[in-house]
Amino acid sequence: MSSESIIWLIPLPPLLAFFLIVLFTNKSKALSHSVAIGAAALSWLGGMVVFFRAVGVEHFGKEVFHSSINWIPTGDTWLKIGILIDPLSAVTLFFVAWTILMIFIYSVGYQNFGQPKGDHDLPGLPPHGATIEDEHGHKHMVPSIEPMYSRFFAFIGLFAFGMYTLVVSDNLLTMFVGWEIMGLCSYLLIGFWYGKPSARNAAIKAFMTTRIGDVFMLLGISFLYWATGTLSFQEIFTEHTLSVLASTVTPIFGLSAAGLIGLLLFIGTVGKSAQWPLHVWLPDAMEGPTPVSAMIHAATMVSAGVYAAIRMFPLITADFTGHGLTTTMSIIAFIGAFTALFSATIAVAQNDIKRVLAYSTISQLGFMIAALGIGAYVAAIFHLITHAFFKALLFLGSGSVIHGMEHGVLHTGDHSIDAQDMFNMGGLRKKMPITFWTFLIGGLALSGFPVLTAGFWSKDEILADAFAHGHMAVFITLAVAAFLTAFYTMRQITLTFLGKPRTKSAEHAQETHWTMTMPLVILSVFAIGFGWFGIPEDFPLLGGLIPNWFHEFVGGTLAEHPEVLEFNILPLLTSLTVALGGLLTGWLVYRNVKSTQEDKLQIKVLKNKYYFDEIYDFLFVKPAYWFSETFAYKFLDQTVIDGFLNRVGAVAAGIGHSFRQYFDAPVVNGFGDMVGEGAKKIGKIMAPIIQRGRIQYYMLASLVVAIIVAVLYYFLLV
Amino acid sequence: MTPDQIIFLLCAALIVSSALMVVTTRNLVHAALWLVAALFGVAILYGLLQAGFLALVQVVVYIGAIAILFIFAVMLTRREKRDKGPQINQNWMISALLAFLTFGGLTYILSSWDGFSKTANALPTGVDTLMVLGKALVSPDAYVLPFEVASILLLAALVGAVFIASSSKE
Amino acid sequence: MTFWNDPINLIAGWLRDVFMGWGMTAGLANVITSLIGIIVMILFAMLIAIALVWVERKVVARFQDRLGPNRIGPFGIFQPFADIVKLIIKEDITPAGADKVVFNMAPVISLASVILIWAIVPLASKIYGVDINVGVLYLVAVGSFGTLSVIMAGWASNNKYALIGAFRMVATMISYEIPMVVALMIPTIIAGTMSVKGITEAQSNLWFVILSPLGLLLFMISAIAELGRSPFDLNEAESEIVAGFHIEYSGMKFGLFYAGELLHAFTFGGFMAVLFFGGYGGFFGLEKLSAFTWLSNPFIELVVFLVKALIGYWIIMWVKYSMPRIRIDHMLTFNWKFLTPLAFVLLMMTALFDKLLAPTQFYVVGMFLSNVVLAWIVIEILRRYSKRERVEHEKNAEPVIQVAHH
Amino acid sequence: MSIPLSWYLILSAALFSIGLFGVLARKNAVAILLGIELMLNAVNINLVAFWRYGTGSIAGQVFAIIVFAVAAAEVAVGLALIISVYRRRSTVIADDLDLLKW
Repeated sequence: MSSESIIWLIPLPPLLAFFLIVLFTNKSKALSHSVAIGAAALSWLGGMVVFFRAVGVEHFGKEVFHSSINWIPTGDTWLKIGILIDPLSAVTLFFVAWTILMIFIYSVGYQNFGQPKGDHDLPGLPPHGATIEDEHGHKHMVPSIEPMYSRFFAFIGLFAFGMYTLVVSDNLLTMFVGWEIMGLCSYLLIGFWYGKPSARNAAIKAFMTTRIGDVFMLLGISFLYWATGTLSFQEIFTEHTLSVLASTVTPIFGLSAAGLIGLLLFIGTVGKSAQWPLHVWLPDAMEGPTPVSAMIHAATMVSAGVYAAIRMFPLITADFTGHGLTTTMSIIAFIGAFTALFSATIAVAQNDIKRVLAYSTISQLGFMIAALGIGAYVAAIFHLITHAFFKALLFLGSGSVIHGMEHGVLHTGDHSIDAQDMFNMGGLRKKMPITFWTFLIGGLALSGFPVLTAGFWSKDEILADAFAHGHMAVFITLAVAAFLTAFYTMRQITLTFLGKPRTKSAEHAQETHWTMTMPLVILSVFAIGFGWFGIPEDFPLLGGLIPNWFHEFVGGTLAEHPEVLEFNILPLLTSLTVALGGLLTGWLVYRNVKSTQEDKLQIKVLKNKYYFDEIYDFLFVKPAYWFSETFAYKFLDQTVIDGFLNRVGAVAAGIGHSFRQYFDAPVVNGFGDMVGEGAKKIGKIMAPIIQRGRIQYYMLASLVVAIIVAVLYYFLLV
Repeated sequence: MTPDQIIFLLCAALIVSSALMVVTTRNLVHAALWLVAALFGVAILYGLLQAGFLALVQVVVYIGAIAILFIFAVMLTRREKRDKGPQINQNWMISALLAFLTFGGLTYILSSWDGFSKTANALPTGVDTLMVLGKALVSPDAYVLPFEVASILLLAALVGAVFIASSSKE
Repeated sequence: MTFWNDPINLIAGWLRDVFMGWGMTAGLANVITSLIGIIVMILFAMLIAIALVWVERKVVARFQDRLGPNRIGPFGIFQPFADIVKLIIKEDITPAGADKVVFNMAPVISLASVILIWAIVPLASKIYGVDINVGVLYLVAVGSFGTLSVIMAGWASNNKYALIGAFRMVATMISYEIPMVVALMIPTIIAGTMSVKGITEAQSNLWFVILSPLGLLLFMISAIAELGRSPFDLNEAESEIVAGFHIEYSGMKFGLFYAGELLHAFTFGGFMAVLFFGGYGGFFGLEKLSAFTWLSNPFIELVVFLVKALIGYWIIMWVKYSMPRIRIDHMLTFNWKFLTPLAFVLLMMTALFDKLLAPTQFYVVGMFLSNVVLAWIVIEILRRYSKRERVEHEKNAEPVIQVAHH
Repeated sequence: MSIPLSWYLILSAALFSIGLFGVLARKNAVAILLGIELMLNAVNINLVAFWRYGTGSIAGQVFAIIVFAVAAAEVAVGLALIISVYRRRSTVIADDLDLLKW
């Protein structure tokens, strides 16, 4: 099968799985997850085939896999949709396929497949656990299976479909479609346990917040289509189109058309990948099941935002001369860098194991955006992928930890213990070794532990790029952010795994099912190994051991190949220091912290995330409520519209009544009755004459009619 | 006035007169016999049209089978031998009028057709019409399907007739 | 062309010339000549019928161990003429209450249906009425007039016995028409034509009786049934319904029926010869030898045909006078449950083997053996059936009382 | 063949009309069937005449044969019906068979 046809087929299996599960296999849990995982595996297979074929192609950046069909007729032209796999989307496809498959498998374990049915579980609430009786007659609680198991797999199937569509699509429109499908799915999945008010609110919040970005993105798309008449990447990213776009000036901030469109699309990214100021939804999104967190906040959706931004890179940098960032780029760089630092600081003060990761995700995405803003294209992609791997790993690991903790909680029966609070953990190293080691690897990768981990290489490349192009502000900000990253990562690891168990639940925590640990192991392999494909040529000692394949491959996407920047010792030393220093301090500080009180860093402003929720609440939510309540509802709706309508209704009713009284009853009904009665009478008279049951009589009658008709036909029509 | 035309006119006279007798005579057996005469005339017409096979089939089917069946039926469905009273129902006038109208209408329409009074061109010599007909009846690209359907129809009619006419034995 | 080689056409041509000499148009001359030919043919047939009367009476007498007619002329050859005179001078009765027209028309049609057959009987390679390409069908078609005449006679006579006889006769004829037609199909298939003359010529090397003996058997049985002769002579079962459909007929009307029946029988004998025994020819290719070319002389052929026809007629008589009459229900059962299925099976088998074996040298052997095998199978089936019947019958039959005689 | 097609057509029209009259006017069900037979034959005459006067195609004869088959079947079933009706109601007068009266 040709690569193109495979690519066409890649998104379909999850969609089919969705419909199959929803329509048919909803009853049978085993069937549902087999269908979903089978579909994911199919897509994964297709993705791998395509990826390795792409790698096999020489100068793949020049001859990409592309095919398109006519979709919507627009006058005499067609709006084409199609698939495009260039180096960028190839590598994206690679990590997306891997992470999605892993997460699907992980979900089987996380949703307690094979466990008994809960005692009092309700759909829409997390399972409370089930009582079982072992051979000694001891009753004790064990995790119980998710009541809406099949539903979960249906949703993530749809989600996977959206992501694959977004990755393989060759134009903004279908990309946006996948984008929105994912928005819907994130809403559904964050609110998966809709029994919990917090989950409901989080879902709505995520949906609304991202919607803001999406509206701007749609604006950007419409503008682009208006300006160029096409949405296909390949047609947009031609020298001519780009130069035209770059040269046209728009009234807004004196931005060029390219810059404006880039900015608008970038706002979509801001919403999707939770950049400041639209970052607020992501931490709350942790209400969803952990695989969902991993899926949305590591592997797919947030990455999708960055992916879209990277896609638009040629557009954003259309009027980029090489020195001196354009307005758009500087905005992007600023937002990225700021977000990176800002959320890193918040992450330091979080106690919820998943929230820490959520904020760290925001900050890491900030890294990427910043890199993009300063034109470090390859570095951004590189970090996107490595981050996808180790962040998925971390999320799944945390999920595994929580799962183990919940087991302990159920075992002790002390439900006051929050299974997600890191201060209730500690010493899990012994209890759940696989989780520990994989989490450690992920953590080190996140904090950029030198040489060994993937995170180091990608982050180092970003820093080096920033330094080389002399964006010192960005450089310093990111360096500090990196330091904080290392710090809170180590904090997390220390609190969670090292030291002694701080609660009985932690004592009774136990290692999780192989379906959960296996993905951890596989992902940790990538979390370490994937970095080695991007080692700069002239890195001391290691440089050139493995050729910088990634730079070559992905760099081919752009029109002119990004130059390999010459090696500089300073950024390397910086990243080394920040990483190691951060880790060290983190360990030193939290080595023997027993409880929240002893934590020096529980600063109120950090804990409350700089009061962003409150501010937004005050600025937007409350006014909106007020507006809708007082103006829209009370005045406009009730007074004006309803009043008018009621008048009209009354008048109409009056008219209708009079009609009924003086016209309908006497005239219409009278006529109707007259006709009916007449027909009845005539029938009474005619029936014995016509209906006499004599065959010949009928024949005669029909023949008379036939002859009359024939004569008329002949003389009138012929 | 060629011999053909003479024969035709004689046949036409035979056919029309005996057909009229069929629909008017009181004695039903006579009607059936007149029908035989009419059909025999039709057979002669077929012969005149150089469709000898059809002529013989006409004789076999109609005179040999159908007419006999009619006579049987007439004899089986009567109490007394002679048919008394009028054999025509009361609205026979309308019927006659209609029949006449049909005839007139048909003739009128036909006469307005340009191919109305064309004469036949001689049959191609050396071609055995019977052979052609047989091949046409059984060749898959011609009329084998209608042929088979007709045979099925005959079988069904056989079974159905036997079933209907057989006196219920309970 | 000399008189010996082609008498009929010679005479016809001469006549035509004569008429045209009288100043007739060619068409009219043709018409008149044809009429003369028809009349001659009919006269010939009637003469044969007259002869047949004598043959019939003589043979039946012999069968019944009597002398038969022997007074008038040598061996009573002129007996038939005496009969004719008797019939003619008898009173011509038309019973009261009879449907006169129909009553008087019936015997005419009856005889006509037989005479019409003679239009296609090939007496010799150059002596025949007409050679139509649907001759076999013509035979059947004309036979249906016989049926018609029977029912007309039976109904018009205003006589219960006549009507019952007619019903029986018609039932027989219509039923046995089916195996008859099928039996006629068999020579048609083998010869590849429906023309009687064509069938005859197709047998110049080999008689069809060898290729399809069962076909001959079928044809003979159904022919006898068509004729209404014993064992199928229920139409005139003297012991039950006096004389069947012609009970009311007397005088020459009866004579016509009688002559018609005899001639019909002879004609079927002739058709047996034509369809299965090579008709006027069929000397197994002998006439092709220079020494035997005289065999293809029309007069020789005529004689040969008449002899063969007489043999066939003899067989029919033989059957008639040596077989008891069977019951009507047995007769119909015999037809519908035995003869018709057998006929269809035989037809299919013949068609199949004819197609399969025609080119090969096993043709003759294959056809013959297939017939034999089929016959054997049929006999087996019949044996088992009759055995079962017998067992059934013996089971619920009361023991036979032995009558002691001394 | 010196006979124009019109002769056959007119003859068949006449035969058809006569049969129609029989169907419409005869009392006896058997007689009605007789009329139907006449009509069918009229149709057949047309078919064969058109075959003869037409060009080449044998369809006319084929359809005539099929009409034969239909006629035979129709007569068989029709007479069977009439006989069974006669058994049950001991009449074959069409006007007496008016159970379908309103």
